[in-house]
Amino acid sequence: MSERCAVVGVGQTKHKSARTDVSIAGLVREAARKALDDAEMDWSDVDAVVIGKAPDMFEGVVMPELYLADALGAVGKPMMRVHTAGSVGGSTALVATGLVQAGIHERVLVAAFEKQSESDAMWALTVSQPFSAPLVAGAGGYFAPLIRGYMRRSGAPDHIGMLVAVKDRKNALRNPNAHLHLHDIDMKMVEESPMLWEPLRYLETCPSSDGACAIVLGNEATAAKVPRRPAWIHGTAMRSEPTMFAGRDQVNPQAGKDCAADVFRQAGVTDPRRDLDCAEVYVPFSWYEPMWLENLGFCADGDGWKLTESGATAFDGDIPWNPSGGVLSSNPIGASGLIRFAEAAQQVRGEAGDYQVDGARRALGHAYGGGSQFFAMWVVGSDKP
Amino acid sequence: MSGRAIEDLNEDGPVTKMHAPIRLEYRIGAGTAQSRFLRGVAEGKLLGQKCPVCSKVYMPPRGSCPIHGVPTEEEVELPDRGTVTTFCVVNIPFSDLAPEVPYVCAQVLLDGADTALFGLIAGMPAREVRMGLRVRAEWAPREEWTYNLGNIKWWEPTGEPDADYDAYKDYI
Amino acid sequence: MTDVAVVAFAQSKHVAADPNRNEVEMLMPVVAEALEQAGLEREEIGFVCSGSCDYLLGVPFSFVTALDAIGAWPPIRESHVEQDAAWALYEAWVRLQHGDVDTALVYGFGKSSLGDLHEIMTLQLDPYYLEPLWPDMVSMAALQARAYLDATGKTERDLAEVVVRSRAAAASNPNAIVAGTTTADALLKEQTTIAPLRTSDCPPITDGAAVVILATADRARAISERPAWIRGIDHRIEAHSIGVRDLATSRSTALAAGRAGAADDKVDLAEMHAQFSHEELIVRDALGLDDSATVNPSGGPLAANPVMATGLIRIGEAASRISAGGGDRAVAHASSGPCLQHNLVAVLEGE
Amino acid sequence: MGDGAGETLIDEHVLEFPGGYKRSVGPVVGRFLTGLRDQQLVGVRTPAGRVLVPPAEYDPETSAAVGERPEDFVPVGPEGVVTTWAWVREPRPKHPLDRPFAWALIRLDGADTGMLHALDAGTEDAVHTGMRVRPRWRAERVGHITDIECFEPA
Repeated sequence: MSERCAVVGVGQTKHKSARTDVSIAGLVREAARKALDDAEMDWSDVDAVVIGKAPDMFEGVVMPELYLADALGAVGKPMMRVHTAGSVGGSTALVATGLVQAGIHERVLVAAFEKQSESDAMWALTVSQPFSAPLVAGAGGYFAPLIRGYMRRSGAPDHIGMLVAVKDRKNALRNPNAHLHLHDIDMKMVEESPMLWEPLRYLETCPSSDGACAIVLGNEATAAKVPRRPAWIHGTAMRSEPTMFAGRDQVNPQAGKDCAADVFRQAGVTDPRRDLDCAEVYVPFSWYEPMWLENLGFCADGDGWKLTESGATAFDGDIPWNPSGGVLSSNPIGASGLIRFAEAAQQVRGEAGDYQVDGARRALGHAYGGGSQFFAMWVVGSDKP
Repeated sequence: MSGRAIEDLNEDGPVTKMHAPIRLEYRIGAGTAQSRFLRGVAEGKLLGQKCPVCSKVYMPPRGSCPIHGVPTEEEVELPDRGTVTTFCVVNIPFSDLAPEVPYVCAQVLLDGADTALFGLIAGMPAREVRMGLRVRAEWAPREEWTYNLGNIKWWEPTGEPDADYDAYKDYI
Repeated sequence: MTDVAVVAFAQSKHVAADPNRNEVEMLMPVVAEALEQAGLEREEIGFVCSGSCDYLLGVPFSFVTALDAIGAWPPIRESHVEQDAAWALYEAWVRLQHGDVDTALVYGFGKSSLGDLHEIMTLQLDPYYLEPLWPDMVSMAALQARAYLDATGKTERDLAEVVVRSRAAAASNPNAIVAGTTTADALLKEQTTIAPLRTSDCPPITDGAAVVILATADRARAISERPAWIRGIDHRIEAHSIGVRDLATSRSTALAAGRAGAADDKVDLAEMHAQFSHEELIVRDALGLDDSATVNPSGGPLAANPVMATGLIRIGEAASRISAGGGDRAVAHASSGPCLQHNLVAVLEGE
Repeated sequence: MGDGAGETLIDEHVLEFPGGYKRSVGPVVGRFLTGLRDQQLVGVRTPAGRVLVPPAEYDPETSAAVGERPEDFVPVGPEGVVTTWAWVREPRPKHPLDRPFAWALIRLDGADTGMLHALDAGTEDAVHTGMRVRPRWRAERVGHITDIECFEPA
């Protein structure tokens, strides 16, 4: 089997700390409508809908695909809801890709969203559980110690995280959908921002956003008919490992390495730094750029920070990471993974506007979640695989 | 109707917002394995569980070895001292339950355990906490003990020399 | 399409409340039993997919811990739907179409005893017009039951007859919580809880888990003497608001059944995710079943209803009967959402 | 905290976002809720001419956005007809009424779809499909579905 599958439409909302002008359905619908417009399709052209988001507790709506069926044109169609923690946006795209590749559907609408302003991310992510000592430090309290572990292991100097924080926010200035537009961003501004979870400063962490992203996937026949260039899917992979087990490498998890190896093998990528033109990688805390550079095999273990420091991952570097501004600039959690996948597609479609990487023909979309234990990735390209 | 407490949101203009108070109550069972562990904690004991396949000792135990998908029934009593493998210094009070800032959140690898616990480090300035620091549990007064790891208020330095990086680097 | 079959099915011993085991403890032996049935080692499983609901436990990411029951090391290919695990099975069936893996393990679990299931399910509803009124799960079902009775001229006695048959069938199901001999007259003497429904028309609160293993053609034949082949599978959703739907029918079930080919040949048995007695009658109509088909030989959700696994269990129950030679062709149905909003239909056949 | 007896420890757990969720409702839902505050019931007319009450943001038949122009909103009710109902003998604490009542799907006059609300009719015998009902308004209205306290027989 295996039909070819391509991204033929992409849409995003403007991400903001609070989209008070829309309902939950209105938010998701906005991105979905834009994706359909991009593909010059209407609701009736879509065969199935797959939606993803992180915990239902953000909005207090259980299994929101039920309430959202009308808004996404799903009535009378198959609709699925994926939830794989922070990697969910990526997994959602992969589940939908499977539907096209298996020849079950020709055109699938994929949407992911989070309306975090309905509650509060800190609360929703750390709801206290019976019998557990209360978590008193939020998500950063989990990840910052791992960052310290990385710094110790790699010998990375302290300023590397700040370089990423500045780079991604500068990139975001070219992206009209980005939540954060910090026009004066520089090393000094990051350094002077409050040290939240030492070694992590406030400006080295992601914002909390309302936002949605949608893509339309099509089979080969569909891709031949759409007005704009499709992004062909060259490889897809998911991997999971348990949160905690003896001997687990939490800094450089095996599931991420295996997932990358799998997706690159499928796409014929042997040296990701050389073979890819850019990457959209889930970096919610600045230091996760050097950490994931190593995990994904863009360099040898211990060298990630050197790649960042050399400017290789900057917009004008040889392997730009997060030209859109990344998760550090917009983070509607459930959508963030799909945004990475969509932004990778936009690059190889030549549709990335002011943050288009010149001549980008192959790109990685990456998402992770849980305690760095769920991974979803795809490689997209301008050429038919 | 508690759901109606919204006068402050909309004033006289078009209605754009609403409050949705949602309260759900649960009675959660800890499960057999966790109950055993917590009963130990209520007596000031830290009982790890050993995987019958790989012999690794889980602390806190979760009743199964996630690598092998088998129950971990054998208990191993561990000392209430260990090594800080890694940590962060928290400078913002994220919740009412948090101690005064700055405070230190650490992963503590008990001697004899193969997984680390999350805990607070106190009894020394936050700035002086370091990887490899040797610590021991500071328990709450016995009369306050419940079935919760919160019985350990925090971890304090033992004064021993720091552990060698090689001794704990594979546990991060 | 690649041929895919159900080759193993295991479920927990369902109970009204299982306080002594957490989700992982409940799931671990079921996973082990399914693997043993299939004669497979964990490492041989090509894809894992689960279905569960965070709100049953009242904490986010409740499925994450459940992964401990699987032995997800070395890292596995794995995904999760926040839906009944029947949809996880659908995802796994799609995944098996790729050809790079030939087995998949699907699990679903839920402990409805922990919170107030009837209120938790209220949170599935439109958050602006419906949820603030807190119509509970049984109230929503009762509105549909009334609409069905009004439209068809059927009576509460017809609902009671469904219960009588379900309990009789459940007598031979060791996992049933509600089973035994009763009569419509006896049931009709009970007061209604939310009229026209009585407690007997509603599913019992249940804690439980289930596991299904799928395999592609050659692998399936190697594992099972008589695999239950999935000849068709489809699911459809309809409009959310019950005020815009014809509540006496299930349009989405009929659509899915048509796509899955349910009516293409004679159906020997059907397992339906009918949580309330009237739903069985509505779904039966939508599936186009004639009287020769045995309906819910397990007793169905009225006998045991481990939410988030109940739909998957329908597929497992139908498949095990096929594999055991208890029929040649079965239809399994799973449902989600208020008043049968979202429905999945699978057609299973022996060789 | 756990009871210390028996095989397993049991603990109470409350899931509640402090202060409640803050929902932004968008223009279509907002138009309906604004109407409620003013003791008015409005529906929205779809391009095909159906009147949806309460107003959906998207046509359940075609998925088209509705209510984009002010003139798409039309007054409906206040009376309507019960299309289906369910009698609640023992209300739950979160239910809108604390005495036996009916849930009713009500097609307001001028509407093509049903709206769910509580119906205060005293006894089960007083309720039947097809009966006419009217809203009982709260004196203090804030722009919320419960600005209608319930419906009552017309």
